[in-house]
Amino acid sequence: MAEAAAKKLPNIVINERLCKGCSICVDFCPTNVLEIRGSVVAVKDLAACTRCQLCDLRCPDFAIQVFD
Amino acid sequence: MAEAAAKKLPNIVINERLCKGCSICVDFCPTNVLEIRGSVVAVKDLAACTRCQLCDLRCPDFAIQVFD
Amino acid sequence: MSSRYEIRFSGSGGQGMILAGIIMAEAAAIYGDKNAVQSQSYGPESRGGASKAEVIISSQPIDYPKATAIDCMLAMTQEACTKYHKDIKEGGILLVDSDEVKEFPQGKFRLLKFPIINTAREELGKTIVANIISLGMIAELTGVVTHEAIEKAVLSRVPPAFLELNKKALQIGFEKAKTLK
Amino acid sequence: MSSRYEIRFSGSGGQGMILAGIIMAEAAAIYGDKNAVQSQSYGPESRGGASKAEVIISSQPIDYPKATAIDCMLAMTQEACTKYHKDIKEGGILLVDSDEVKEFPQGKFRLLKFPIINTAREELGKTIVANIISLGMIAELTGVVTHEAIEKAVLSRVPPAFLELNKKALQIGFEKAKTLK
Amino acid sequence: MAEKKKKLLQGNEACVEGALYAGCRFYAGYPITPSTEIAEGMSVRLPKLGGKFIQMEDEIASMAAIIGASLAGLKTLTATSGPGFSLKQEAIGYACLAEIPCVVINVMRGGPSTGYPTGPSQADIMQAKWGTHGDHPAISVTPAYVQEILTETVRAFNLAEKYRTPVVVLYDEIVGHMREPITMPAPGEIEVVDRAKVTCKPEEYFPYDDKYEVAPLAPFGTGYRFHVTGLNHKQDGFPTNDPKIIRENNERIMRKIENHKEDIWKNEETFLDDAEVAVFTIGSTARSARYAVNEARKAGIKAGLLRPLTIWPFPDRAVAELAKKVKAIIVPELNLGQMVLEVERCSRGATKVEGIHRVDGEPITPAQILEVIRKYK
Amino acid sequence: MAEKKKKLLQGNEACVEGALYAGCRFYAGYPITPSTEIAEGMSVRLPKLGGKFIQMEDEIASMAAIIGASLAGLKTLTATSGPGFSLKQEAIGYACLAEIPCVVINVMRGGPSTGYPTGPSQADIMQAKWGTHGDHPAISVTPAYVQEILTETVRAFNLAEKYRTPVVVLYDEIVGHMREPITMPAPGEIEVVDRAKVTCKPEEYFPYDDKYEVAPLAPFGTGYRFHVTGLNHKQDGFPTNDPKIIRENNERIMRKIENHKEDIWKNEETFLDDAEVAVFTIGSTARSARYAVNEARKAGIKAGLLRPLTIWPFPDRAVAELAKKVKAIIVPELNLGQMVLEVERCSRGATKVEGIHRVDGEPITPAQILEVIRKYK
Amino acid sequence: MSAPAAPEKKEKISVPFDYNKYLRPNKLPHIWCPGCGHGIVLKAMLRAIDKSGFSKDQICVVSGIGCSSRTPGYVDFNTLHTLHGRALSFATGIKLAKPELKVIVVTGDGDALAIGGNHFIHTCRRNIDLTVLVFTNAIYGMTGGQYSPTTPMGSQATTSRYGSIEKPFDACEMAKASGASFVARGTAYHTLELEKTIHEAIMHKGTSVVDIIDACPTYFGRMNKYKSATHMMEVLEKDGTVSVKQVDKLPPEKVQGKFLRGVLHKDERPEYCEQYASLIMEKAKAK
Amino acid sequence: MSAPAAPEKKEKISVPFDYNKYLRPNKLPHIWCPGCGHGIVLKAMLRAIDKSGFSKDQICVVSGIGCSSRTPGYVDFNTLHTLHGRALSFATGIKLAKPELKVIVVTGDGDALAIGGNHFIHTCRRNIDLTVLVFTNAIYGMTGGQYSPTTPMGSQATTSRYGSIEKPFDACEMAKASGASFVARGTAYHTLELEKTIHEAIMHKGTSVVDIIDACPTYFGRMNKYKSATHMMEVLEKDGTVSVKQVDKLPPEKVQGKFLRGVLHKDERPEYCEQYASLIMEKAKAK
Ligand SMILES: Cc1ncc(C[n+]2csc(CCOP(=O)(O)OP(=O)(O)O)c2C)c(N)n1
Ligand SMILES: Cc1ncc(C[n+]2csc(CCOP(=O)(O)OP(=O)(O)O)c2C)c(N)n1
Ligand code: SF4
Ligand code: SF4
Ligand code: SF4
Ligand code: SF4
Repeated sequence: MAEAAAKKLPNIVINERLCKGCSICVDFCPTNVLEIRGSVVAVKDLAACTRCQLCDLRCPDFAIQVFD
Repeated sequence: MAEAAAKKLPNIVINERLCKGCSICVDFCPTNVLEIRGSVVAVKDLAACTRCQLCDLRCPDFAIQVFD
Repeated sequence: MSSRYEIRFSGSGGQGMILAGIIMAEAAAIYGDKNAVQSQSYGPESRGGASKAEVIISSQPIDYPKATAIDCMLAMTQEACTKYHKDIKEGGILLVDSDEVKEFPQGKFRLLKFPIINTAREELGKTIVANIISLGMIAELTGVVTHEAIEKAVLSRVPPAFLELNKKALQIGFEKAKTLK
Repeated sequence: MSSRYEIRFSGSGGQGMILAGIIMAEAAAIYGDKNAVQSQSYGPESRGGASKAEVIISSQPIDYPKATAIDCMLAMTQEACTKYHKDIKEGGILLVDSDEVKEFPQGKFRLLKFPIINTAREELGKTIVANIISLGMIAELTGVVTHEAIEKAVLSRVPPAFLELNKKALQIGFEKAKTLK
Repeated sequence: MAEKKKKLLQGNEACVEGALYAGCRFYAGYPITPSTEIAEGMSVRLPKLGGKFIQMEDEIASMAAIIGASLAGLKTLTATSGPGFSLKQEAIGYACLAEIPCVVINVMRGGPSTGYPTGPSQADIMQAKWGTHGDHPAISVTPAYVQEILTETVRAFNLAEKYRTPVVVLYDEIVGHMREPITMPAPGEIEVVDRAKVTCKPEEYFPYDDKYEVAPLAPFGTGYRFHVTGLNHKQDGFPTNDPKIIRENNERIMRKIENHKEDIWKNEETFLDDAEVAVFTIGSTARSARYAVNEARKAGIKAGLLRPLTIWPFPDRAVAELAKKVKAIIVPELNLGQMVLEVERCSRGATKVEGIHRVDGEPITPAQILEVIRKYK
Repeated sequence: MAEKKKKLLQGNEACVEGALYAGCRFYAGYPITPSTEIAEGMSVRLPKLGGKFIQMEDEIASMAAIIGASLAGLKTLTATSGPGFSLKQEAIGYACLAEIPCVVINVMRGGPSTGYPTGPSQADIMQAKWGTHGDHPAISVTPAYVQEILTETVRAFNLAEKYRTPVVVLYDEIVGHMREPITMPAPGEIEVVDRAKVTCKPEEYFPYDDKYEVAPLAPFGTGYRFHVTGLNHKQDGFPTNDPKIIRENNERIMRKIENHKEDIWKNEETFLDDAEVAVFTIGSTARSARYAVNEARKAGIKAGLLRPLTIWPFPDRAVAELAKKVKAIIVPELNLGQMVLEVERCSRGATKVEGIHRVDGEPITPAQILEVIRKYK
Repeated sequence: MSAPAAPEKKEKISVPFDYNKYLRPNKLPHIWCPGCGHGIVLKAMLRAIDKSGFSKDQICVVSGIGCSSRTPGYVDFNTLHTLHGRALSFATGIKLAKPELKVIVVTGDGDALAIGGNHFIHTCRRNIDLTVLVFTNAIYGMTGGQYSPTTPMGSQATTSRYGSIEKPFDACEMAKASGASFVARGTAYHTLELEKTIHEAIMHKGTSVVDIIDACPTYFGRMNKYKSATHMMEVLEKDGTVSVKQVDKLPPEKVQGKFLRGVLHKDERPEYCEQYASLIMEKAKAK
Repeated sequence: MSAPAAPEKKEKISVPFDYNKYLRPNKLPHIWCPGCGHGIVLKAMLRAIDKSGFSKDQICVVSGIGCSSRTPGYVDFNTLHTLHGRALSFATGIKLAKPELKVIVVTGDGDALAIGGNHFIHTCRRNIDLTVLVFTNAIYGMTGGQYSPTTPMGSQATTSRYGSIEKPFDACEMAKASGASFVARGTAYHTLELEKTIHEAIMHKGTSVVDIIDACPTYFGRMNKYKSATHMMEVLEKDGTVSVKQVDKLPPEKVQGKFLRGVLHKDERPEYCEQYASLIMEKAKAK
């Protein structure tokens, strides 16, 4: 099952209009998926994403969500 | 000593101007020394007084004191 | 101003002067066909010390609610008597409890003395109804309300258990007042 | 009104526009011999979004403290530029950061473009002093305050550790402005 | 027992009757002399009618609670006196701006500060208009008779609901504590206004819909989910910094009263037709004045009485007209000069304006007023 | 470093300087926009001077604390804005009646209610006089320039101490937040009034001694044991129900201000000598007005400006005199009509009075005023 | 700046006691009703003050509004009768402005815990050196008998004719939770113990709160069918409380539903004015 | 009259969660600063509300004034943004007038515990069915960073430049002492746990208080030298708290000075509106 999931990459949806670039998601991401580019967040390494959802859970700005 | 004291009667000073006749001293006097007469307190049985001071202590109106 | 009849009930805190005023006003305005306004002294006065209630009765609408020239005043204590008698008008009535009031104020009014509280104690065993006796007396003395009206007013304000007592008190008031006339 | 010189600093929350305004006012009134009044937009605007500070400089006493006809405006962001350029007077100056502002407002003013923030980053390694560079540019462009006055004003407002950095920023401002004249 | 139609009631008791008659079903308050009988009456009566009474921890909380309960759809009341009225001011301003109907009774006692708690006064009249910060609409009604306390309390609720605004009932301790026989109105006998019902679909509902001068207010929990704030707001209720909208909304809440003064004003005029000297006053002082004016007429003096039952908005037109007709307007009041300032303003120099002021805890007597009337005969 | 004599200060910072210069050594407050800089400044500066700063739990507590600290002998200050000013009203009334000197700053923002916290306004002017219940004296000063905030804050303390009464400093957000160069006054340069010292023996001391119009106030803990209450009181400070004393005392606290209006009033007159149209206004609006009047003069219009630095007691005489001379008095104000009512009243119909009102969070511009001036040229 | 010097302790028998030393001449009789407990508490307070050794000039007594809050008018100190609920805020101003004064606040349960509740908890939190005596009679006396935040559930009052449904506050619990460093309870009935407790409160540095149960026979008593003031004292004060000293020795059923008397909490955390002097003023001057 | 019917419990995975269901259209971005914890808490609240099964029409969200108090503007319920400190009083009016509404109060530590402290303790005392979420960021954010009643001693704020000398309140202790029947604490960091706690609070009948530690990076953070919002969350929320479930298993030095997280107090005493209906209205009608 882990392998099957690994195959299908997650869909990290970022709302750039809402992101304030606070870096909370970047800092708490356990696998270093995200980074701040300019003034907003961006995906750096999608493959590393474990779908832990921590970025979504701790984003104060409704700016990032992770879908299957 | 008890006898000596018994000889000299205590001096119960009542301020009739201040007494409001609430009867607290009458009710709490352990030896039934006091009574309400008309609308203020009066000494009924001075000899029974033990100088326990409860009347003074509980009088809300600064109206009664017991001196030797 | 002549259609205006002013009564003042005065005494000390717990003597029911305000209730007397209310009953008198109801006798006149609810059970009679007059207008009436009742008012009273509030304030630290109402906690012990002298207390008063005033009733203005008139066949006209009543504007000014306070006594200006008193037709009849009741004084149940010396303090009240001394403090409040000044507004009694010429020819008015001052009814005092003769056991309580010993210094009589001077003035061109009729001074009537009667041991009201003692009568309540002696004849009914309850000083609490002294105010009702006085209501009976004032009704009789002044004729400003009818006997029926004051009786209805009294009975509507007392608990059922005390109806008889109060009826009697009122009767005593009517009777005793006749002796003063 | 001609003795009145109006400058508006605009940008976004953290860009130090208010500090720039204060320094300009001090240069004019404390280190120069003019009068000056500085004011700023408060409110939700001051938290992110467009922010502005205004300085009125005059040799006369200044009554009305808000800009009415702007002689020189700085815009460090597109949003600020769009929102605030309207009051620039005919013949006035609009200085924009050319990396940030891409849509240029129309009007009978001189539009000057310069990559201020990038210059701060490239030449001084700190974007934080972009506002100081712009102060140098405006001093040079408008001549409303002397180089000495603006330098004294800047240096009196920065912590000792950053004196040199700010001095340099100011110099860069003076220099670069000359290229725009 | 057959229902007695006439009852001897205290002013404060009549206030309770008026509130219940008007459909008030929520009371929150904090006791203070000389208004406590209102709270006490409501605490006994409301639960019998399915209404709610709550004694809050202070006057601020009380005011807030009646605003909240009004938003939940009930007609709401609080009663207080000077010190409590001062404390309620901030929340009264909230009700003005957020346009939440509610009624506040202020039984006026001697001030300033704790002052003379059991003494009568009329010294909170200006405060009823200017007590809270910022520009805001003000409606205050001023009964003088016990029967009138009942009817004016009903009118206060009607105005509150109609104009979606707090209404203050102002009367002095004398009127509040005296007893007079009053006739209890039968249901339907006095008009009772309920707030406008919302008829549109929830998606189309705006709590400050600019289609209306006074938009209907949907109760919370009825499917109209909307936002209410004490910040300047748009017609949808959300905050705004747009100067145009701010101005329009601030002006509208004043205008909705200003434009309907005719409907809100209520004056009693006695002998004004041919009056050469007029008295202008309210409450217990108006009772003395009526007595004095009657006496003056008996003495052949052409005196008259203008008695506003609505003191805010101030009856400016009535005063301006009167000023043109009479030699003097006498303004007796239990304060050191409040209504007299407004009368001066509205007279624009057209007549002499003279105040009679008394702040010693005693009423202004008919004789006092008569004396001044005589000066102008 | 040589002491700079000129400093660029924000209005609120100048207020701090003024308070400290006046000898203020106690501040209690609760933060609120746009007055917070005053609290922040006092919190840093006071302890250096041996003074005390405390942030209380709300505005009511703050007001109470400064009254208490004043009774302990210190000059005391609090600062707030609209909502907080409403909350302080009850305690302000206490200070009026108990005659405790203290200074309250109200940096006016958009109201009513929470309104527009960062927007300027002049809509608490009437509240500064009428906000608390009961009749009470009111002094309010109204600076318009940063330098003036300093000097008027000093004057506010002086008046408070001299007349034993709370004094309100009213200015709008624009003046409070803008920066201007100001000259720091040297010690002794501006008069500083301290409260009258008690000289009699403790046994002879009466806190409201009727020998005086304003009796000296002994600080607590200096051997003069006396009683202070918010109830009506006798000259010894103890409560009374005696109508004569109540009246006399209530009237005296008004009289002590009324009789000294000359001393309390302060008007700036610009071009009034030959003015045919005059502007009457305060604060930032007066700055616009001065600008407009200057422009008008340039255009040959005989315009003038009456700018009161004391708005309460209202400059009735100055307005009455002006009204007789000019064709119109224009009253621009950042509200929906407050000072204009007083100007109307004092003009007694002798001139046209026209208000310019703005409540959208934006200043009244010189152009707006000039336009109206032109109507009367 | 310095706090009041701890005065010399004198032990003496407290009664008969010359109250006139501390009473203002010609102010009695006080306004309290016959049998009102406030007078009993006042007397205990005066004896405690006497024991404390502070001079009359050093003491400041501050109150709010209520029957209990009339206390300052009778006593010969620096006295201040303030606004309903605000006594502690005025007192905070006085104390911080002049820490050498010993400031005692006399307040009712309504004054302290209803309208004044916020000032109460914040005072405790700051631990400013005020002695707060709460006269808890479970009713608003002054305004004629409405229920208060300490009215027991089910009780009658003029605004709870069907019985109160609100759980009463325990003033001591509130004081403790909010940080007061001395918390105690006494009753008018246990008047000598009360005197001792108040004395201890006065001698404590920091916010000291004494919750004092006393009786309002006029309103609480009449409406709740107590026969007399004495009856109330016996039921509510004597039988309704248990001393902390005895509580461990008693079976649970004798303790249940009773209020504890005595010193219930005491700790020695730093006092506000001292902290202000040492942590703020010193640092500020150094800068 | 009747309280809201306990809605059917649905268990589901809470993220990714469709916040739009509860957010008002076009109101985002919210006014909160980058990194401000209020947004994290808001999201947990929405998930908890969703889990509770109440319909949007049944829910009423009330706030005072402050950054945190801006919450109601964003959420699609019956929403009320009131006056500073008074949210609970407005909410009490709403709830008592219409008990079938589920009323949630969102408030800051300043709003709830400074100016609003009295309403806070009286609400708890009455045990009226309100869910009170206190966003505790230890500062007044809205007015620019003055110290609040929860600012730790020694901390910097714009009005405590020399360090605060006031002992902070523990909102949970206050709630418990004053009678709240459900008292809990959470943090923005522990966001799923917080969601659960808020859900439990909503489902509780009576006053439920959740003290929520979150971060104001703009003021508290900058002035107290925190490097970032993340840093604050780690130090104050993660390391600064301990779950009640673990506290017994940890050595004392790991617990000392830390705030407890989780449900700290719960009892089932009668709720105010129900009492009013059964004890007052029934009795009154019978008379
Ligand atoms: C602002 C304000 N609200 C209300 C009142 C009315 N009031 C005076 S005393 C009091 C309550 C008194 O109760 P408590 O403090 O318990 O003292 P007690 O009279 O029982 O001794 C109230 C409600 C007031 N004076 N001021
Ligand atoms: C009566 C009143 N006083 C003061 C203010 C100013 N004020 C607004 S919000 C606030 C404090 C906010 O702090 P908190 O409640 O902790 O919320 P945060 O902003 O930190 O989320 C203050 C003092 C006000 N609006 N009204
Ligand atoms: S946590 Fe949210 S707002 Fe912050 S950087 Fe990530 S996506 Fe942007
Ligand atoms: S001293 Fe004791 S025994 Fe004597 S009268 Fe008083 S109570 Fe009774
Ligand atoms: S009303 Fe109660 S508290 Fe007040 S004096 Fe009378 S007995 Fe005491
Ligand atoms: S000021 Fe602080 S609390 Fe307010 S939004 Fe910004 S970070 Fe959040």
